[in-house]
Amino acid sequence: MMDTPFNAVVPMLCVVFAALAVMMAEAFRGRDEQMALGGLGIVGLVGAAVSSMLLWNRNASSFGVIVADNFGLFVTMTLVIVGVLTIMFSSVVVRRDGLPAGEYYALVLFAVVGMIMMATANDLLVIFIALEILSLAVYVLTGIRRDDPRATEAAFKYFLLGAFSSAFFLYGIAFTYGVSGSTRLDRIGAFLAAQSMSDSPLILVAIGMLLVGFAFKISAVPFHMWTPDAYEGAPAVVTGFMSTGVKAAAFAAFTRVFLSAFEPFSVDWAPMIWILAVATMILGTVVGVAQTNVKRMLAYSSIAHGGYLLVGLIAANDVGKAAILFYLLAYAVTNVAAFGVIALLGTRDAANDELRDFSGLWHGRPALAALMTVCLLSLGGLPPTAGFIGKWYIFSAAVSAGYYGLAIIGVLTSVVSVFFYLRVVVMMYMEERDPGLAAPAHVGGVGMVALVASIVVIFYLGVLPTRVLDLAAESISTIF
Amino acid sequence: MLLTLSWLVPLVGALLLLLVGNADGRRDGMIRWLALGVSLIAFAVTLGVWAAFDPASAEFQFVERHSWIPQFGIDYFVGIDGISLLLVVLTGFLTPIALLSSWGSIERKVKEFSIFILALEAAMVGVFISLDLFLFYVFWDAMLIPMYFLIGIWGYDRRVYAAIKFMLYTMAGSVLMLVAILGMAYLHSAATGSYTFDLLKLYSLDIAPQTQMWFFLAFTLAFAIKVPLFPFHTWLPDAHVQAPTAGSVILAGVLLKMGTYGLLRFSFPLFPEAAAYFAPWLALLAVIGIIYGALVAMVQPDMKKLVAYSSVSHLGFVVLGICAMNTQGMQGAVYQMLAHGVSTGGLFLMVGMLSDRRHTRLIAEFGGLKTVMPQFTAAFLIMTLASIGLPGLNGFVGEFLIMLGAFRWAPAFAVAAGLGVILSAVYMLWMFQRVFYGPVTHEANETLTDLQPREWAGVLPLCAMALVMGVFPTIFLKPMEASVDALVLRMQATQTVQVEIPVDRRPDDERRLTTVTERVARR
Amino acid sequence: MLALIPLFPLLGFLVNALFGRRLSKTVSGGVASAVMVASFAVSAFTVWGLAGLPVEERAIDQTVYTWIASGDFVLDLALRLDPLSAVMILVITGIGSLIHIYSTAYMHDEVDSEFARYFSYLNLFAAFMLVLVLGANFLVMFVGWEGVGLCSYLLIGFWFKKPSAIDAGKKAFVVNRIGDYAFILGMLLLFARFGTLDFQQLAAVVAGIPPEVGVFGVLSIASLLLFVGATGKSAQIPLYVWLPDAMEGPTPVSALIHAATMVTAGVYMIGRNAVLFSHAPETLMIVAVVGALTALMAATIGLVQNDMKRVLAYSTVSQLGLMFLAMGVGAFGAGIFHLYTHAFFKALLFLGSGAVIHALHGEQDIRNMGGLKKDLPITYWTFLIGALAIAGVPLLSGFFSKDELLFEAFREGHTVLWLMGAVASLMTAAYMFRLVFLTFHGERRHDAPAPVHQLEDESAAQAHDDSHGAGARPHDAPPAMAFVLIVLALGSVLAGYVGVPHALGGHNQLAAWLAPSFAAPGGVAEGLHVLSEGEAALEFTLMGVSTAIALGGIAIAVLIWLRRPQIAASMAERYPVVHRWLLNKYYVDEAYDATVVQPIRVGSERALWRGFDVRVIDGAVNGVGAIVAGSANILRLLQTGMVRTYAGSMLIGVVFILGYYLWR
Amino acid sequence: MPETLIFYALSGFAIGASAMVIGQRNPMYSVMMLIASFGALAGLYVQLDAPFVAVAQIIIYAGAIMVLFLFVVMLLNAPKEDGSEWDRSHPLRQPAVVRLGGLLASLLVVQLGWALLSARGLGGGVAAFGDAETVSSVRVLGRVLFSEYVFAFEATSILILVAMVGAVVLARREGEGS
Amino acid sequence: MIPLSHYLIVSAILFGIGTTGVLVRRNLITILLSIEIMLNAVNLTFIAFGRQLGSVDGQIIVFFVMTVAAAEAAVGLAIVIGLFRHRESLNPDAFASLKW
Repeated sequence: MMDTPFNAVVPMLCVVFAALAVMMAEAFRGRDEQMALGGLGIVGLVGAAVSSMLLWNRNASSFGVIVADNFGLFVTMTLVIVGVLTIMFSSVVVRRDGLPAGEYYALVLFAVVGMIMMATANDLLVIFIALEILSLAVYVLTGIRRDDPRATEAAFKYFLLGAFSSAFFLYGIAFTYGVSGSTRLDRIGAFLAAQSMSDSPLILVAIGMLLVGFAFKISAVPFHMWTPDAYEGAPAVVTGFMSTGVKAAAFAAFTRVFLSAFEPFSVDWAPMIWILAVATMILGTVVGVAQTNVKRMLAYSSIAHGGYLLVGLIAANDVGKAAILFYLLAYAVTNVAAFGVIALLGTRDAANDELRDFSGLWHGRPALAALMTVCLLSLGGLPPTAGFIGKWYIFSAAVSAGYYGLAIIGVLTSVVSVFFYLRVVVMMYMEERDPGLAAPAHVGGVGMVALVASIVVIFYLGVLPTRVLDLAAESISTIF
Repeated sequence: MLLTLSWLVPLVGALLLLLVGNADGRRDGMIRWLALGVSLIAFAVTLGVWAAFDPASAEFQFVERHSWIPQFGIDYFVGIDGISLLLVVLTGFLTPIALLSSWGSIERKVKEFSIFILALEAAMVGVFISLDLFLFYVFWDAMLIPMYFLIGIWGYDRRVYAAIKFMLYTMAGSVLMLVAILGMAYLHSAATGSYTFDLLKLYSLDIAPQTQMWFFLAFTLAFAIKVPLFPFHTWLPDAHVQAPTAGSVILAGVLLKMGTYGLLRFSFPLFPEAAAYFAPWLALLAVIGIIYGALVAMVQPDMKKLVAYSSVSHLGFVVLGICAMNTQGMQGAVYQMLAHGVSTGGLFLMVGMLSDRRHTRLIAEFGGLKTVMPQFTAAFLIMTLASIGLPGLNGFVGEFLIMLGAFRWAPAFAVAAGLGVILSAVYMLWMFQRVFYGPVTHEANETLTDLQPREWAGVLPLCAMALVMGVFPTIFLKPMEASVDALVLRMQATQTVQVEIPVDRRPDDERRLTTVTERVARR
Repeated sequence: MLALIPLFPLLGFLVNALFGRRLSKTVSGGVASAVMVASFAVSAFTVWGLAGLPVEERAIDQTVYTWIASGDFVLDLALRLDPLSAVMILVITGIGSLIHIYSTAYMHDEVDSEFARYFSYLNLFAAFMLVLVLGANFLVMFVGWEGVGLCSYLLIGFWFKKPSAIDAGKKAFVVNRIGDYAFILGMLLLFARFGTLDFQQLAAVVAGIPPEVGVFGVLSIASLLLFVGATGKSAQIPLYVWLPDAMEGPTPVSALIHAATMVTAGVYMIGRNAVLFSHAPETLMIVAVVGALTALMAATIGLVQNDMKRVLAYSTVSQLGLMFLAMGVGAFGAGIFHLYTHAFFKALLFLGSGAVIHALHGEQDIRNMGGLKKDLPITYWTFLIGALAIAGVPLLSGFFSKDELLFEAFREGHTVLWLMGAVASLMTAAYMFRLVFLTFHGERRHDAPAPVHQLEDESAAQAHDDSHGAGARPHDAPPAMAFVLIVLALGSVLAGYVGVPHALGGHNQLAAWLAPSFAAPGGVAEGLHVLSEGEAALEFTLMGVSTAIALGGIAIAVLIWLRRPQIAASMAERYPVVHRWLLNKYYVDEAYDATVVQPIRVGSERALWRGFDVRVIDGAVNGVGAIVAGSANILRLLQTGMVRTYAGSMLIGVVFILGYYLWR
Repeated sequence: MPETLIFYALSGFAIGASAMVIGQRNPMYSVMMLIASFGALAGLYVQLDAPFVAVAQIIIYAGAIMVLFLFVVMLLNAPKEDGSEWDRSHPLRQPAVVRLGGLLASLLVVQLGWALLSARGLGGGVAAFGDAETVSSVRVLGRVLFSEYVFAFEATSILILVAMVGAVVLARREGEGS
Repeated sequence: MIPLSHYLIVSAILFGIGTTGVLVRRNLITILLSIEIMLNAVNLTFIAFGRQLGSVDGQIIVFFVMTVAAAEAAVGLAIVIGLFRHRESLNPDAFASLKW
C-alpha cells in the first residue's frame, strides 16, 4: 500500500462506499426484485479487512485525528467480523420479516463505519461524532420493525437515554477542552502529563463525565438500565450486532482515552472503575438469573461481560490491554452467534425468544441446539472455547496487576452466570418440547454457514489462540 | 506419543461417532459396539503405557512438551509418574465397563450418550496427565460439560437439579483455583521475568508463606469440593443418585479421584509450608467425613445415596492419608483411590442393574433377592466386602496403609478414622441384608432375572480386580513407590517433620531409612 | 508345604463356589470333606516333621510372597508352623474334617445349590482359620481373623430367609468389627513403635524391654487393644453378645466355628504373643479378670436358658472365659490345653444337640424335649460323655485341662479369680446336667406345640416332613453323624492324656511341647516348671476340690432337675427378679441397644442426615442459590420499564461519581 | 458595568426561559420558550466574541431545529401533557421518585458549581485572554474548520446521512416502501 | 469583566435545568427539548472556554454539536412519531411494556 495521508481512513472508506452502494442499489431496485444487497456490504467489509491487514504495523495516521495503529486495526477486524456475521444472519431475517433491505444494510454499514471511526479516533470530538453516527444508526435499527410496538419502545428508550448520556459525554469533552485547550488525545495526554498532580476539580469532573458517556455505551451499572429493554425489544439480529459492535467500539475508545490521555490520572479513575466493574459484574449476573426471556437474559449477560472488560481496563497493564482486545473478539463472535441462533429461530410473527421456546430444541434441531450450547458455554467461560481463554486472559491481567479481589469477584460471578446459561441448555436438552409450541423453524443456507463459521472461530480461539494472542499483544505494543 | 493417544483416542472416537448418522436410532447397536471398541482401544493404550512405564524412576515419564500458547508460557506438557499412571489406567479400565452398563439402560440418544462418555474419558485422562497448570485446568473444567449432560439428560427424575448443582458447585470451587493458578504464574513472572504454568518449574518457585496459605486454600477448596470433603459433599448424593448408572460409575470411580489427585499433585507439593500448616485441619475434616459419611450412609433409604455417602467416608480416608505426608499414608491414599474406584464403581454398577430391573432404588422395595438372583447376590457380596475393607480384597490394603501412615503422624486421627471401619460394616451389611436376605417381600421381585452374560462382562472384571488388588497389592504399589517417595521427600524437606525411626528395623529397612534421612539432610 | 494346608480347603471352596450348583450333594459334600481330610493329613505330616526337629529349632517358616510393601513397611505373606500353631492346625483340620463329614448328613435336606453353598462357606472358613493360626505376622493373622469373621457371618445367616438368622449374622460381624477396630489400632501402635508386625521379631524386641509393671505404657496399651480384639472374636465381656445369637446358624457351624475353632482365636492370639503380654502384666490382669467375670456371668445365664444350643453357647462363653483366665494369670500352656480339650467335648456336645434337633425336626427348646434317651441311644451316650468331660469329672479330658488351669490361677496367687473359676465350674456342671436331664430323661414333651417365638426355616421344615413323615418317632443319628459323635466322644475322653500333670505321674507333654512358643526367640525357653513338693501337694488338694465341684454340680442338677423339678420352679418364683434377669441375659443386649445402637441410628437419621446434612449443609448450599435468586428477583424490579427511572438511575451514577471525585 | 448588567440580564433570561420550557405543560409554549432561551444564549455568545456562532444559533437552532419541533408538535396535535395515570403499582413509579430526580439534578448543579468555584484560574475575566479579533474572525474560523477539523466535518456528513435515512425509515407510514 | 466561572455556572445551571426536564416532564417533546437545553448549556461552556483560551476551537466544536443536535432531533422526533402511532400518547410512562 502506498503511503498517503489518507491511508488510515481506507478501511472506513471501504465500508462507507459499500453503504452508499447499497443505498444506490436499493434506489434502482425494481419493486419485487431480489438483490444481494448484503453481499455488497460484505464486499465492503472484506475490503475494510484487507486494508486493515495491509495497514498492520504501519501506524498510519490521517488528518491527525484518525490513527490506524494496530490497536485500532484489531478492533476494526473484530468489527468487520461482527458486521459480516450480522449481515449473514440478517439476510435471513430481512427477507422473513420484510424489512426495508436497502436502508437496513446501509444503516448496519454506517454503524460499522461509526464504530471503526470510534475505534481509531484520536480526538474526543471525532469520538463524539463517531459515537453519534453509530448510535443513531443503531437507534434506528432497533426500531426498524415499526409494526412492533416493543421495538419502537426499545428504540425510544435507547435513544432517549443515549441522547441524555451523550450530553454528559459532551460536557466532559467541554471540560477537558477547557482544561487542556484541545480535544486531541495526544495533546491532552501531553498536557496532563506535564501537570503536577494537583487535583484540579475540573479535570476530575471531566473524567467523571467522560466516564459516564462510556459507561453508558458499554452498559456499566448504573448506566445499564437501557440495555435489557433495548436488547429485548430490538430484533435479535440487531441485538447481536449492537451488543457486540457498539460495545467493542466503545471499549476501544474507552481504552484509548483513558489509557492514553488520562493515563496520568489513573490513580483517580481506577478506583471508580473498580466500583463500576464490581457493580456491573455482580448486577449483570445476579439479575440475569431471574430472567425468562433469552434475549433479556443475554442482555444481562452482556452487562456482566462489560464488567469483565472493565477489569482488564483497571489492570491497565500490557496484559490488560491485550486481554481487552482478545476478550472483545471472543465475546463478539460468541454473542453474535448466540443472538444469531435466536434470530434464526424467530418467525415474522413471533420472536420465539422466551426460555420455553427453546424447550426440547435438541430433539427437533440437534445441530442448532449444539451450536447454541457452544455459544453459551463460551459465554460462560468453559474450556475449550474462546470465552475461556478470554476470561483467562482478563483475570491474569487482574492478578498480575495485583487485583486479586476483582479476579475473585469476576470468577465467582462467572459461576453464577453459568447458571443461567445452563438454564437454556436445560431447556434445550433436558425438557421435552412444549406441546403448545410450533415446531422450530428450519434453518439453512447463509444463516447456518454463519453459525458454523462462528463456532469454528470460537473453537479456534479456544484451542489455538496463539496467533490471535500475538496480534492482540502486537496491537498494544504500538501505542500507549 | 502414547500419552497423547490415551486421551486423543476417546476424543477422536467421540468425533467419529458424531459423524455417524443416527436420526431414528437404527444404528444404535453399531454405535454401541463402536464406542465400546474405542474405549477398549483406549484401555489398551493405557495398558501399553503401564507396560512401558519404568517403576524405578520417580521422574515424569512419557513426557511430551509442545509449545502451545507461548505468550503465557503455556505448553502442551504431559507426562506421568507412578501416581497418575494408575489413575489413567483406572480410567481406561472403568470406561468400557460404564459403556457396557449402559447397554441395557440407555435406550434413547445412544449416540450422544456414547459421545459424552468418550469425551468425558478424554477429559479425565487429560486431567491426570497434564503437567501444565493451564492444560490441567482446561481438562478439569472441560470434564464438567459431558458429565453435566450425562446427568442432566439420562438421569432420573431430579436430574436437572442434580446436574446444575454438580456443575455450579464444582465450578465455584475451581474458579478460585483459577485465580490461584494465575497468581502462581504471576509470581513466577515476578521472580524470573517469564510467565509459566509448567508444574515442574512452579514446584521450585519460592512462595512467601502468607501467599502460600491463600493459594493453598484456593487450590484445596477446589479439590475438597471434588473429593468431596466434609462439609462440601452435598452435591455428591444428588449427583450420584440422579446420574445414570454409567455416570455414577465414572463419577465414583474416577471423578472423585481427581480431587484427591489434585491434592497430591498440586496443593501439597506446590505449597509445602501451607500444607504442613493446614494438614491437621484437613485431616480433621477428613476424619469427620469418615465418621459422618458412614453414619449418614447408614440411615439412607436409597441404595445409591447410601453408596454415595459411603464414598464420602472412603474418600475421607484418602485425604487423611495424604495429610499424613509419609510414605504409607500417601501410598495408601493412592491405593485407596484405585480401590474405591473399583469397589464403589462396582456397587453403583450393580445398583444400577437393580434399578434398571425394578425402576426403584429404595432399599425397602427389595428384600430376598438372593432367592431370585443368586449370582448377582454373590457378586454384590464381593463388592460389599471390598467396600467394607475385608483383608484379601482391595479396600483393606489402602485403608490399612492410610491408618498406618496417619498413626505415625498423629495417632488420634487414626484412632478416630478407625471408627469408620466399624461403621462401614454396619451400613453396608445392613443394606445387603435388607436387599438380599429374608423372604421376597415384593411380588415384582419374584421374576427378576439374574445376571446376564453382558452384565457379567461388566461385573466380572471388577470382582476380579477387587480380588487381585487385595491379594497382590504390590503390582500396584510398586509403580507408585518411587514417585510417592519423591513426593514425601519433597514435603518433608521443606518442613521439620520428625521422621519417626522405628526401634527395630530389618537390615534392608535400615538401608532404606538411612538413604531417606541422608537425602533429607542433603537438601 | 505349609501353604498347602490352607490351600486345600480353599480349593474345595472354589470348587463348590463356582461349580456347586451343578454338583450333586455327594460330590460337593465329598469334595469338601476330602479336602479337609487331605489338609489334616498334610498337617499331621508336617507336625510330625516338626516334632522331629530339635526343640530350639522347632519352627517351619514359609514366605509365600511379599504382600504389601510401602516404604519401610514391608509385609510378607509368611506362614510359620511352631508347636503352638501345630496344635491349632491339628484341632482345626481334625475336628474340621469330622464336622464336614457330620454335615454331609446333617445338611442333607437342603437343595443341591444350598448344600454346595454351605460347604463352600465351610471350606472357606477352614482355609481362613488355618491362615489365622499359621500366619507369621499380625497382618496375615488378621486376614484369617477377618476371614473367619466373614465366614461366620455367612454361615450364621445361612438360612437367609430367616430374619433372626441374618440379624444374628450381622450382629456377629459388627460386634467382631468393634473388636477388630481395637485390634487394628493395636497393630498400628506396635508397628509405629517397633517397626515390625512379625511375631518373632516383635517378641525378640519386646523381650529386651523391661516388663511394664505398675505402669501403663505402650506395651500395655497395645496388648490391651489386642485383647479387646480378642474379646470380640472370643466372645468375652463386653463383646460376647453375638455368640448366643450366632446359634441361629446350622448346628455343625456352631460346633466348628462357635465352639471349637474360631472363637478360640482370641486365646490363641494371646498365646501367640505370650512374650508381649507377659511384658504387660497390667493387661494380663485385665485379661484374667475379664475372663473370670465372663466365665461366671455366662454360667449364671446358662443356668436358666431353655434353648438347647443357647445353653451350649453360654457354656462356650463361660469356658472361653476360663481360658482367658488362664492366659491372664500367665498360664498360657494351660489355656491352650483347655482350648484343645474344649474343642473336642464342645464340638461333641454341639453335634449331639444337632443330632437331637435333627431328630426333632428343628425343635430346640428343652422344655419340649425329654425322654429321648431311649430313642436316641448313641446321641445320648456320646452327649453324656461330653457333659461329663465339660463338667470336669476326673479322668476325662476336661478334668485335666480345667484342673491345670485353676491350679495355675491359684498357684499364681489369684485366689479370688480361682474362686470365681471354681464357681463357674460348679455351675457348668450343673447346667450341663440340667441339659442332659431335661433332654434325655424324664417325660417326653416333644410333641407339645412349638412356642410361637420359635421361628423355623419353612423349607427346611418342609423337607423334614417329607423325608421323615409327620409324627414319626425320632430317629437316632444317621451313620455319618453317629460316626463323628463316637470319634469325638473318644476324643473327649482321651484328649486330656497328653497333658497329665506331674502330680498324677504324667509328664504334661503338651506343656513341654508348647513351651518354646511362649518364649522369646533365641531366648532361653523357660524350663518346665518343676513343681516343688508343696505345690504338688497343693495340686492334689485342688484336684480334689475340682472333683468335688464337678460332682457337686452334677448332684445339684440331679437334685433340682431330675428328682425334684419343682425346686427349679419354686426358685424361679421366689426370686423372680433374679430369674428374669438371668433369663434375659442381664438385659445386656437391651442395654446396648438403648445406649449405643438406637442413639446412633436415630441420631444419624434425625440429627445428622435430616437435620444437619439436609438442613444445615445442603441448606447453606441451596441457601446461597436462593439468596442469589432472591436478590435477582428484587433487583430486577429496579428495572421498572419507565425510561425516566432509568434516567434517574444514570443521574444517581453521575452524582455518585462526581461526588466521589469532589468530596472524597 | 453595562457589560455585567447585560450578562446578568441575558443569563437570567436564558435560565428563566429554560425553566419555563420545563415548567409548563403545553409543548408548543415550551418550544417557544426554548427559542427565547436560545436567543438569550446567542446574546451571551456575542458577548463572548463569537458573533458567528450567535448567528448560527439563531438561524440553525432557533430557525431550523425548533421549527422541526414545532412542526412535530403540531403534527401530533397533542397540546397537553398526557396526564393520565399509568400503572403506579410499583414503588419506583410513584410521583415522589420523580421529585427525587429533581433533587438529584439540583445536587448535580451544586456539585458542578462547587467544582467550578473551587477550581483555580477561572476567576479572571473571560475576555482578558487572547485576541478578540482572532477569536471573532470568521476567516480564522473557516480556515481552522477546514484544516484541523476537516475529518470531523466529513464525518458529520455521514452523521447527517444516517439521520436522514433513519428518520425516513422510522417516520415512513406503515405499508410504505419495501 | 465577567469572570469565566460565571459563564460556566450559568451553563451548569442550564445543564441542571435540562437534566431536571428529562427527569420530571411527562411529555416526550418536552423531554427532547430538555436534552436540547443540555446541549446548549454545553455549547456555552465550549464558547466560554474557547474565549478564555483565545482559540476558535470552541466555536467550531459548537457547530458540530449543533449538527449532532439536529441529527438527534430528527431521529428522535421520528421515533416519537412512531411511538405516538402505536399508543396515541406522548407520555413516556406509557411505554413501559419492556421491563423487569
